[in-house]
Amino acid sequence: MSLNRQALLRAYRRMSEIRAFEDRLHEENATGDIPGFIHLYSGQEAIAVGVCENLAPTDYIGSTHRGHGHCIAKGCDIDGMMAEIFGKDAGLCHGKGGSMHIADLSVGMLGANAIVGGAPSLAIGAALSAKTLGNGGVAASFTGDGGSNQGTVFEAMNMAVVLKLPIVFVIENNGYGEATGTDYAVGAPDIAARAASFGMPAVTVDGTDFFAVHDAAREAVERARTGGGPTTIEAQAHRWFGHFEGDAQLYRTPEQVAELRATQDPLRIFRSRVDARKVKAAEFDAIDEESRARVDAAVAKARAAAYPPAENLLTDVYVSY
Amino acid sequence: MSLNRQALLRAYRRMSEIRAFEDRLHEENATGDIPGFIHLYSGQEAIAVGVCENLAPTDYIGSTHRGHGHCIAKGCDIDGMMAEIFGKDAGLCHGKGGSMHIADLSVGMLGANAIVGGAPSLAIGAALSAKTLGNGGVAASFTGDGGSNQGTVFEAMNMAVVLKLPIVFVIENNGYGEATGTDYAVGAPDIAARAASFGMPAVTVDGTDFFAVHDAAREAVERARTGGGPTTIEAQAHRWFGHFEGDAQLYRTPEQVAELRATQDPLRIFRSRVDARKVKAAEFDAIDEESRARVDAAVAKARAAAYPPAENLLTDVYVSY
Amino acid sequence: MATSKKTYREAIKDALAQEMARDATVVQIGEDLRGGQAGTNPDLETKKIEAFGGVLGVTKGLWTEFGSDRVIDTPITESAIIGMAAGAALTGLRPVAELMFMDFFGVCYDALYNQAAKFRYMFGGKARTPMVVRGMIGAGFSAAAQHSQSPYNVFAAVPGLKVVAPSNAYDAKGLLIQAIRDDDPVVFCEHKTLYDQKAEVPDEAYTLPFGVANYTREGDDVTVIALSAMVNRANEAADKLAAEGISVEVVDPRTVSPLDEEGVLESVASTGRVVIVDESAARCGFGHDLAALISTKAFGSLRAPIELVTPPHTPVPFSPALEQAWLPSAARIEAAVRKTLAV
Amino acid sequence: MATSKKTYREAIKDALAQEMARDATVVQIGEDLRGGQAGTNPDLETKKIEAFGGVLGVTKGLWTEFGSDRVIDTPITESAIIGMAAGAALTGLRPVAELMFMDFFGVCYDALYNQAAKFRYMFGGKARTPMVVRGMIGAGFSAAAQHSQSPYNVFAAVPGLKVVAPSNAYDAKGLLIQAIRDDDPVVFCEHKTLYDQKAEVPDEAYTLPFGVANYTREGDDVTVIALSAMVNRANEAADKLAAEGISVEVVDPRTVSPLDEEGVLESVASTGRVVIVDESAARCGFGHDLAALISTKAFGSLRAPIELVTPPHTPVPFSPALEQAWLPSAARIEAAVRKTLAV
Ligand SMILES: Cc1ncc(C[n+]2csc(CCOP(=O)(O)OP(=O)(O)O)c2C)c(N)n1
Ligand SMILES: Cc1ncc(C[n+]2csc(CCOP(=O)(O)OP(=O)(O)O)c2C)c(N)n1
Ligand SMILES: [Mg+2]
Ligand SMILES: [Mg+2]
Repeated sequence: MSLNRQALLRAYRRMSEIRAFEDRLHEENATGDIPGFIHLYSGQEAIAVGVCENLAPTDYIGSTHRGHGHCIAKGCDIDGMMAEIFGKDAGLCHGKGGSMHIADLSVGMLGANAIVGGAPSLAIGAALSAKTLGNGGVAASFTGDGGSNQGTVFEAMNMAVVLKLPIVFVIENNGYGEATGTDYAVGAPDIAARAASFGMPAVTVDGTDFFAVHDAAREAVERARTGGGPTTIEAQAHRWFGHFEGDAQLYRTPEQVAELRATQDPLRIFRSRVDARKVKAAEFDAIDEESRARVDAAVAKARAAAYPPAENLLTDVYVSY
Repeated sequence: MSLNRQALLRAYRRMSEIRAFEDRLHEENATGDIPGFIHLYSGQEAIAVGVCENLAPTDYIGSTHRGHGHCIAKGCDIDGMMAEIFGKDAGLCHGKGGSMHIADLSVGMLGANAIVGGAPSLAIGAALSAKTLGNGGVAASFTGDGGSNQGTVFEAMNMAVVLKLPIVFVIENNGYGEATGTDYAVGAPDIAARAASFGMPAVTVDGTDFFAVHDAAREAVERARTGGGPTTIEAQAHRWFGHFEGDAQLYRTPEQVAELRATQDPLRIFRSRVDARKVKAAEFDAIDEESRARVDAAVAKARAAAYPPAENLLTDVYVSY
Repeated sequence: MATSKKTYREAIKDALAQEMARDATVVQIGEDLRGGQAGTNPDLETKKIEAFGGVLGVTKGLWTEFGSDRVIDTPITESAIIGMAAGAALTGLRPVAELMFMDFFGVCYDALYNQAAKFRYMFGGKARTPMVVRGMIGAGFSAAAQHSQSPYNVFAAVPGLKVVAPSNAYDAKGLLIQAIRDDDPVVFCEHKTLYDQKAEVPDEAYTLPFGVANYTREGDDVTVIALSAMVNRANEAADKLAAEGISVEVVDPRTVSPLDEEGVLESVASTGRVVIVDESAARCGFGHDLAALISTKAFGSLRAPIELVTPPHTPVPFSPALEQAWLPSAARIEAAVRKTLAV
Repeated sequence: MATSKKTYREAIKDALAQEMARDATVVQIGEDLRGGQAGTNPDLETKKIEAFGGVLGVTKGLWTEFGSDRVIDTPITESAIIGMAAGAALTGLRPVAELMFMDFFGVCYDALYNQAAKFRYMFGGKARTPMVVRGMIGAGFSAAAQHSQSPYNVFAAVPGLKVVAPSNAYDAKGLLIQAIRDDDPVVFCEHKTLYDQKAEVPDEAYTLPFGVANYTREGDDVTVIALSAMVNRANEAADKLAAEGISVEVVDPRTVSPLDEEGVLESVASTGRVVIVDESAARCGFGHDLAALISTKAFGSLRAPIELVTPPHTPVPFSPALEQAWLPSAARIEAAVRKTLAV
């Protein structure tokens, strides 16, 4: 934990923004005004931010259906994200993508992905670009514990080892794939060890602890950037909301969720780990306040924004056809 | 090595038949009368036979593009196989399948497979049938070292562990996938260890040594049959011919192949490991002679056989349509 | 037979439950089929919470009734799911695999199209592969480009596969029971916007044959051919036109493969005018298949050009504003009918 | 421009080599691309044996010229290959991925149809995915059911993909260079029976535009539309018929998507009689797509029913006896032409 004050504040702000964004979406969704399905990231903030704080805007990430946190951590515009989720023309994808397809290549965000296990093979492509172009770039992919069983994920891992690609495979183990427990669906005793058997360093970290994630990611990113090839990081942190908004969460009790919120809050843990002389509680509070205001404004703008005009239906299929 | 004389002779005969079959096909192919592509198994005989000698006719195997050895080991009719490879109506698949799709469900052979990595997921299906029907059946799948990198293979492994399926995953490491070395394409230090990381026992054996394969397979099949779940066996043995008939084998020297034939001949190794008082050399010689005669006859019949009648083009697409 | 109002979802669940009860070789395979019960949450074990039946909710109750050995919850590994189902079908089971969204066929298509569909032919008739792959199709719920497709055209192009896409609860139950009893691999496409629609459905098991179209309404002037969710839209348009004295016949093929060629051609022969409504694709879709059938085999009876109503050649957009414009609408069908009559 | 006789294979290799030399962002990705050099065989290292260029032999020489960083040999993992190509295309490269046999799309289709093809639309126009997926199609070599298919109909149904299927060496080079320079994902289908066919091909780089059909022969009586290897068969039939004074126009669309609708319709307008020859599928194929196009947009000019010549609705059989009967033959095309003239 050798981050300076500025880096600490920036990281906390990202996590705080994610929290505010997701908590607010939980409420907005209840109004019925958000089209489609959304999957919230609250509880896992330290993973996205811990990883992305080690990446430059020119580095790339690939993401999942639960992608809002990754987007914010990688620097996607919050207004653009919110408008996208509401299906508006002002959205980052002009309303064509929605929650599960938010992307912004200009900040290195290769897209949320509605196909479980979709990111790793795309991200090794970004890593291949970096390697081929020799620009020192690095890519990271996010995959859930459930998604970690997808064949394409293993293929990407093997390919990355063979080609020594500058990539970090992040497996977010939040205990469930939809309503099915990781302890059921992952036959292996250990997700990280399974990745390691493909021939790369792999570690397991507490995904509620920003600093643990950040340390592991720093090492992995450094390795990648200096030609050392891929790394896998399994980061463990539970989600606070259901699999998607609307999930009755039969697989766990309200008490378990309350306990989770009380004891495994990545933001609170972050605060507790920072020397109070370096950052004051009031400063954190102020950031939380600002994040909520930021999201308030984004919601207001998104709600006021126009839907895409009908003629946009036919645009952007091809560059030329 | 507690096999009785009868079992030894049977196993040797299977291996000898495979050798005769493949060596002869190598010659037949040169005549130009065999349609399509064939991939020969010579050099790997001990693997197919070592595994299948532990299986009952009601057990199932799934195979690869290099499937002749598996077929013979599992009890497919040699005449039917040869006629199939020549594209004749008398073939096991009436000429509709060819070398890469020989199948005979009546002896538990689920088909050669032209899709690399195709067998494991099919074989876990056979294992699921056995488990569900409670008939004590077991399934085995064969996959090459190259194919062992396919995502679907890993998926099948995980599924088998999760559902505790009675299956043996056999990985035949013959050093190459087409012309590409295993040392290049498999990033992992160890194929068996990679499989083990999925949560099952996995061993590496000398695939030129029937007895090593047989021991490992016996243990694995027993485990499967008694509800102990899946096992992976990596068996190492080089192929003697090119990847397919026509392969110029730029990736290895003729001297290397000669050396291989001299020192890693599964049949010769088998003979050397059997007490000469138990089975005499002349008996082995006689089996070899019989195998060649068996294959001679099969070739003669296949050549004399008729091509499928044109009307067969439209049959056997559906059970009913 | 006693009947009752059932939703499309309930009708499907009914079919699954009744076939499982009838035949011990019928098993369900899919992700989250016993969701809520999987894992080892100690606080839940005693509670016996009913599995929620997968994200579609279709299999709700099955796990409780038949247990983990017949309602097989799997990891998220579609290629192993479909491959396992194919292997199981070859060796004595009648598996029903739930693919959740048919859009996911891209991660597991080999097992379906190169393996299951071809076994019988490649093996010279010596295999049967009685399996069903169920999954959702269709746009309309803002599920976006990767969760809204209707690739039954792709499946129908595969010799060896049968492809079913029921438009109502009654058909869904009868066709699904047929699919499970069928000895060939069947892809069963459930339109996500139909799950809550109700119809009078017999309580007992019954089958509907494949390859028999349903004339959901008879008419003299124009034949409208529509499948799955498009049938409702076609009938909506027909209602509207009926008020003006235009008599529309709506033909629902119900199964894409086999296709009731005769049933389709008969209607075309009687009206001479055709509108085809299809959600699958703007290119190489099922609509084009029908148009080809009609233009090659009923050319003589056509009195006007065939009208083809499909989505545009674009992915399915997320925003409802665009998605509604993407889907063939009753208004577009109506306009197409008028156009054929204007010739 | 200087030209020389080149095989289809050489023309393709030419295109790859010239584009790699021109543009450092063009990379080859595929299995066995440097076969013979991979691995660590110590006896070979000093020998500098040239890589054999993959099983197709198409990339022979490229590895020697451009090295392992631009001719990227991969494990047998198609899903990672196509996914990697898609990710690389999004981020600055112009990858050309070799899928060997297009039949393998079943193990990697998600990366192509749900990812690469949809990025631009899903991302609101903010992405480009300039990649090419090359692979073999077609029956005729007894490669059996899993190595003989021509699924360009499936690819063409996907908005966002472009689909090319050249019928000769000249087209192959020009279209492949266009494909590599194109900013959209392109599926490039090489018919395995054409690799050794020669044509006069310019030595320098040139492009042919997508969506422009080639009239391989002009004629007045009947339009025959054929693609890829079927073009030769169509011309063979046309030769035969010409001897009897029947004048056949053979139209090769060259690209399935985009499709030269005008070019096709123009020919149909002038002849009024159409035979469509297509190897892709007996249901929901490219042939049906063409028939739909013509019957909806050129109904008025049709003087006879469209004739559709496709393989039967069966997998590709192995035995040459059956496989030759499976493939649309010049004789069947000839018969179809006569049939349209008999009306
Ligand atoms: C290929 C594919 N299969 C299934 C799904 C349906 N699905 C969406 S999210 C999800 C669970 C994913 O679990 P996990 O990877 O652990 O991520 P988490 O939701 O826990 O973040 C499933 C099964 C999908 N979108 N794509
Ligand atoms: C999915 C798929 N990819 C590629 C191929 C082409 N191919 C056929 S055999 C082969 C090599 C397989 O190597 P390995 O698994 O080691 O088996 P071996 O040939 O050595 O027995 C390849 C790449 C294929 N048939 N299927
Ligand atoms: Mg999870
Ligand atoms: Mg090998």
